[in-house]
Amino acid sequence: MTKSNSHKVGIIGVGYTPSTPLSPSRSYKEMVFDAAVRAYCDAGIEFSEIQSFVSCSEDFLEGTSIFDEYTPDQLGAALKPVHTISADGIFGVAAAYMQILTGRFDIIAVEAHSKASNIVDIEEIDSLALDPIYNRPLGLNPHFILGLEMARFCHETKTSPEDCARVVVKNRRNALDHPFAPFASNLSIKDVARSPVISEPLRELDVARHSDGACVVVLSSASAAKKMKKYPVWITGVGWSSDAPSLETREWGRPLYAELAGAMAFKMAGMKNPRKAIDFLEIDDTASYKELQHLEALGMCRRGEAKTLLRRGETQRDGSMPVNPSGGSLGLGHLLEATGLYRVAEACEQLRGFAGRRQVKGAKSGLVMSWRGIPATSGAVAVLEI
Amino acid sequence: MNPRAWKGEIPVQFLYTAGVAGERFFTRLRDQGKLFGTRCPQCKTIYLPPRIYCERCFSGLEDWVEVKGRGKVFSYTVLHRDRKGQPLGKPIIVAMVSFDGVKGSLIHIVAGIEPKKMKIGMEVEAIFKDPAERRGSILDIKEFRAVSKG
Amino acid sequence: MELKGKPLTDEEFRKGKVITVPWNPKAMYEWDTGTAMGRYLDGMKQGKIIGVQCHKCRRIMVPPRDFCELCFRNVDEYTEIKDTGSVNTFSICNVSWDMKRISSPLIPAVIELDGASEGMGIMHLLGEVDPKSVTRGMKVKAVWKPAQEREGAITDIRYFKPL
Amino acid sequence: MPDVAIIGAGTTRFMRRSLETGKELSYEAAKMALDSAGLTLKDIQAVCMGTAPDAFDGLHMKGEYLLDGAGGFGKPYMRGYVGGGTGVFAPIQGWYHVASGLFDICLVVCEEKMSSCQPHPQGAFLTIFDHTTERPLGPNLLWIFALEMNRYMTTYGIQKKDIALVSVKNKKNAMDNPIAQLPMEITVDDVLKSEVLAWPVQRLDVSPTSDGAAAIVLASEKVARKLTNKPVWIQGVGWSLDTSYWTDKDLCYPRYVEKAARMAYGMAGVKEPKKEINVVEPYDPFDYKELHHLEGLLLCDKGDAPRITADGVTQRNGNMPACPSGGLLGCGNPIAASGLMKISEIFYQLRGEAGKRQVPGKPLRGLAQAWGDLMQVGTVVVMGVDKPRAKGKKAR
Repeated sequence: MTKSNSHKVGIIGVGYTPSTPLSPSRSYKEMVFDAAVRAYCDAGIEFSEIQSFVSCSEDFLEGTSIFDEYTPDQLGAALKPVHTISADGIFGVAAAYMQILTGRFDIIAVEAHSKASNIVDIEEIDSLALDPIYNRPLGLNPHFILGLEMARFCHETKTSPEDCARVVVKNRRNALDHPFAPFASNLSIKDVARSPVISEPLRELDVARHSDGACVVVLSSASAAKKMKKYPVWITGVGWSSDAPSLETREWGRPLYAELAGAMAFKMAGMKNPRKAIDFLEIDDTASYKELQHLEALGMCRRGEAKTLLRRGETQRDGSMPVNPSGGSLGLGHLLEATGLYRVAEACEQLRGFAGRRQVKGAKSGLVMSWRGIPATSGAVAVLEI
Repeated sequence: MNPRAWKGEIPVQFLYTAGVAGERFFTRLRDQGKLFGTRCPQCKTIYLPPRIYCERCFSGLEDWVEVKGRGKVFSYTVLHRDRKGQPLGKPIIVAMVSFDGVKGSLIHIVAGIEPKKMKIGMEVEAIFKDPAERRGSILDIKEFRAVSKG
Repeated sequence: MELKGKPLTDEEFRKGKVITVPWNPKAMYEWDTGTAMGRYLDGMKQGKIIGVQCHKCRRIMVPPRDFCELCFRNVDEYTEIKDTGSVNTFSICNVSWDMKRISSPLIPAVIELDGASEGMGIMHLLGEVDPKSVTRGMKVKAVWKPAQEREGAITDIRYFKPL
Repeated sequence: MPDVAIIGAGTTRFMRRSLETGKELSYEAAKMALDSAGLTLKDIQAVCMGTAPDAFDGLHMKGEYLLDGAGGFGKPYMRGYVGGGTGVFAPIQGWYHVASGLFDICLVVCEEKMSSCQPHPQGAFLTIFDHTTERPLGPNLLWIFALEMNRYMTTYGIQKKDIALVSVKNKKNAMDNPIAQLPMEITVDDVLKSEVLAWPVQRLDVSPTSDGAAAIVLASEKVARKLTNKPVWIQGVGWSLDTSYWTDKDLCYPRYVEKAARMAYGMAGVKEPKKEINVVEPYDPFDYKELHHLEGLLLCDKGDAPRITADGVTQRNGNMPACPSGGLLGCGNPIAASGLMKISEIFYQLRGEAGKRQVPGKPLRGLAQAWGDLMQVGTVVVMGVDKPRAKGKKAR
C-alpha cells in the first residue's frame, strides 16, 4: 500500500434523502431512486455511464432474504455489474475504490439505505446477531454489550459518564445547524444523566436513535474525472478491519478494528502524523462513548485523552479537531448500513465548502469512520482530501 | 393515495448444533459440571469457550484443559431492559468473567449481590445447576456469585 | 487429502444424541408501500390492476414502479390495465412453501396481462382448471374476491381462471 | 495492475447436516487452502467471505459471526453477496482485492450451513420473493425454477428425458468426488419416475440442501511465482445483475449469464468460447440450469444444450466436459460453498490434479459460473494455465 494510490480515485457526486425517523410516502426502492437521481445529477453523468455498482445491505434489516435481488432497478443498474457488500457504506466505498484501481472500471456508484422504521422490533434482530450457542440462551437485551464495553472503557481510561454525556450534548447541538437532523436539540449534561438507564452506565440519550434515508455516492478514476473536467474529492486512503467477533475473546477497552483500519488508511494516504494532517472527523458515535473510543483508536490523541480534548472544546466545530460537525449519528440518526455513506457525503460537502452553517473553516482533509453496530467488531475508514 | 405499510415476517426457526468444540464443552459441563478450554500449541493461550482452532494463528487445538470456575469480573453492566426493550422489573447484573491464564472469558449473570457492591476485578465463581437439571447448555451454569471472603 | 466435516444423521440431530440449541425469532416488518406499490394495492381494493407508463420507452409496466428502470426517469402516468391475460409459463406444485406435501396441487403461473407491454406479467395462481389442461398462451381472467372482502392486497385476486 | 493467480484450494465434505458450526466449517476449508498453498494465516493480507442468506444459518450479520473461522481476525475482511452467484463472485471480489494492487495475498472463503433452518431450509426461500406482490401467494422456491424450466422446455420443444441426462451425468461424476453428498448411478428413468415436486421439477432434477465450506488462496503474479510453479491464472471475470422484475422478462434464456460471460471473455481475450474453453463448471442446482447456463455462456447455441448433452459432448471425456466435479446435483448445494467448489474443481483440472475426475487432453482454459437471485445474477470466472491476454480492457 503506497501513496501512489492517493490521487487515483475520487468522489464526483453525492446524493441523499433527508434522514427522517419515518418515511411512509416512499418505498425503499423509491428512496434509493431519489438519492441516485441527485447523485448522478451532482456528478453530471448519465446513469448509463456508470460501469459498476455496489450496494450495502443485510437481509434481516430488510426483511428479505437475498436482498441484493432488489437493488439494481432503482440505481439504473439492470444488467450491469452489481454486487452487494453486507456491511456499512464505507466498506462499499472501499470495494468500489479497489475495482477502479484494477483499471477495468472508471465510474462506480455506491448505494446504502435505511428503512429502520420498517423493522417492528430491532432488538429482536440484534439478538439474531449474537452467538446462538454461548450468548443467546441468556435471553438478554443486546444493549448489554454496549453497557459492558462502556463500563470497561470508562474504567481503563478514567472516563466518566459525564464525559460521555458531553459527546451527546456536543453532537446534538451541532445537529441544530444541519438542515435535516431529526434529533437536533439543545441538551444539557444533566438531561443525559437524567435519562433512563438502558444498561449501566449506558443511558437512553447515550445511544443514537434509528432513522430512515438513502444515500448514493459516485466514484471516478482520476483520468475519467479529468476527461469530464470534474474536481473530485480525492479518496487518499481507505482501511477496514475486524477484531475477534466473539464477545469472549475480543478486546473490550479499545476498538482494535478502528486502530487497524485507521493505520491502514493513513499509511495509504501517506500521513505520518494524522493528528496534524486531518482537519475534521466524521466518526461513529452509535453510542456516546464510542466517539471517544474511536478518536483514541484512530490516533487523534493518546489513550484516555479524548475526554480532555472534549472538555477543552477541541472537538467542537470551531475547535482544533472538529469531530462530527454534522451532528453525528446522535444528531442525524443511525441509518443502519447507510450511516457511513451519509458521513462520506457529509465530508464531501465540507471539503467542497458547501456545508453552510456547519462548515468547518478551511477544511482540506477529513476522516470518515464507521462501526458495524451491536455486536460487531468491524470498522471502516476513508481519508478524503480536496 | 394514502401511505400505508404491508406487514410480514421472516417465518423461520432454528436449531443449532454446538459444533465440534461446543459438543465436547457442553457434554463435560453437563456430565461433570466442569469447564474445559483448549490450549493453542503455538500461542499457548487457552481458549474459553473452547475452539478447534486458534483465531490468531489458525493452529488446530486438541489440547483440552480444565479451567476452574473461579474468576474475576473483567467488566459488568446492570441491564434495565428486557429483550423487547421494555423496562425490567428487577435489573439484571451481566458480567464478563475472565480466568487466570485464559484467553477469553464467559458472559453470564451475577446473582446474590447488590448492583452497587459490584466492582471490576472482584472474584466470582460459577454456580452450576444440579446434575439432574443440566441439559448441556450455557444455562447449566446457573449464575456467578461473589466469592465470600475467607 | 483428509476429508473434513462430521455429518450427522436425523437420529443424532432430532433425538438429542447431540447437543442442540433452538431459537425462534420474531423477525417482523412493516414495509412502507410508498408511491407505486401503494397505488397498486389501492387498485386491488377497487378490483383494478394498476400499471404505469414511461413516455420515453413507451412501455406500460406491471407491477407498477415509480420510475422506469430502463430509462431511469420517473414514470409519466399510472394507468389501469385489464384483468385478463395469457399464461406465459406455469407449474403444478405439490408441496407447500416449507416443503410439506399438499393434497390438491397449486398452479402458479406467470400471466402476461392484456394492456401491458408485451411480456409484462405478474406471478399468480390459476384456479377452476384441470392442471392437465393448462397450456402456455392460455387466455385467463382474474377471479376477484367480493368488494367487501378485499383489503388492498395481491390476494384480492383469488386466482386467474380460463376465459 | 497485477495479474492474479489461484495458488491453493480446500473444500470440506458437503453434508446434509454437519456437527460443525459455520465458523468451524469455514476454518476447516480455509486451513486446507492455506496448507495446500504452503502458507500460514499471517501470510494472508485480506480475507473475502462469501455466504448466502442469513436466514439459513439463522444469524444476522452472518459475515461478522463467521469471520474468525475464516481467518479474518485483525485483517481487512469483507463479505460480498449476490445470492446463489456468491460462490463464484467471492473469487471475483478476491480478484479485485489483489488486482487493485492493495494486497498480494488474499484468502477467499465460502460457507453455508443450511441445516440450522427449520422445519426445512426451503422455508427461508419464501422470503426471497417480493414481500408485497408475491409472498402473500405462499410461493415455494421450486415455483420459480419450475416456471423457468417449463418456459425453457416449451420455447425450444425440449423433453424432460433430454434434461434428465444432466442429473444422470453429474450424479455419476460425483462418484469420483470424495466430498460428494449424493453420488449415485441412476438412469433417465429413475429421474422421470422420481417424485414430482413442482412439475416439471421432480426430486432427482434438484440438488440437495447442504452444509459445507470451500476456500481458495489468491496471489499477485510476483508472489504467486515465488510460491508455486503451477499457478492457475484468473484470465477474466464477469458479473451481471438483471432487473428484479423477473416476471417482466422471458425466462427461456439467461441474458444475465451472457452479459457476465461476455465481460469475462473480453477480459480474457476469448473470441470463440466454444473452441477456447476446454472444461466448464456451469451452475447446476437443477439439471435444466446446466443446459440453460451452457447456452448463456455461449458454449452452445440457444436451445442446443440438450443435444450436445445427448451427444456426450459434456461428458468428462467429451469435447466440452461440464461439471466433471459432479456439480451441485452430485456433490450437494451449500450455496456459496458450492460455487467456490466449482472454481476449485477447474483449478485442479487445469493443474492436472483432479485424479479420477481429471478430464483428458491437458485443458488449458476452464470456466466456472454461478447463477443467483430471481433469475438475475450471472457470475463468471475464466481461468487458465497461461496469463490473461487482453490487458487493461475496460469493462463494458
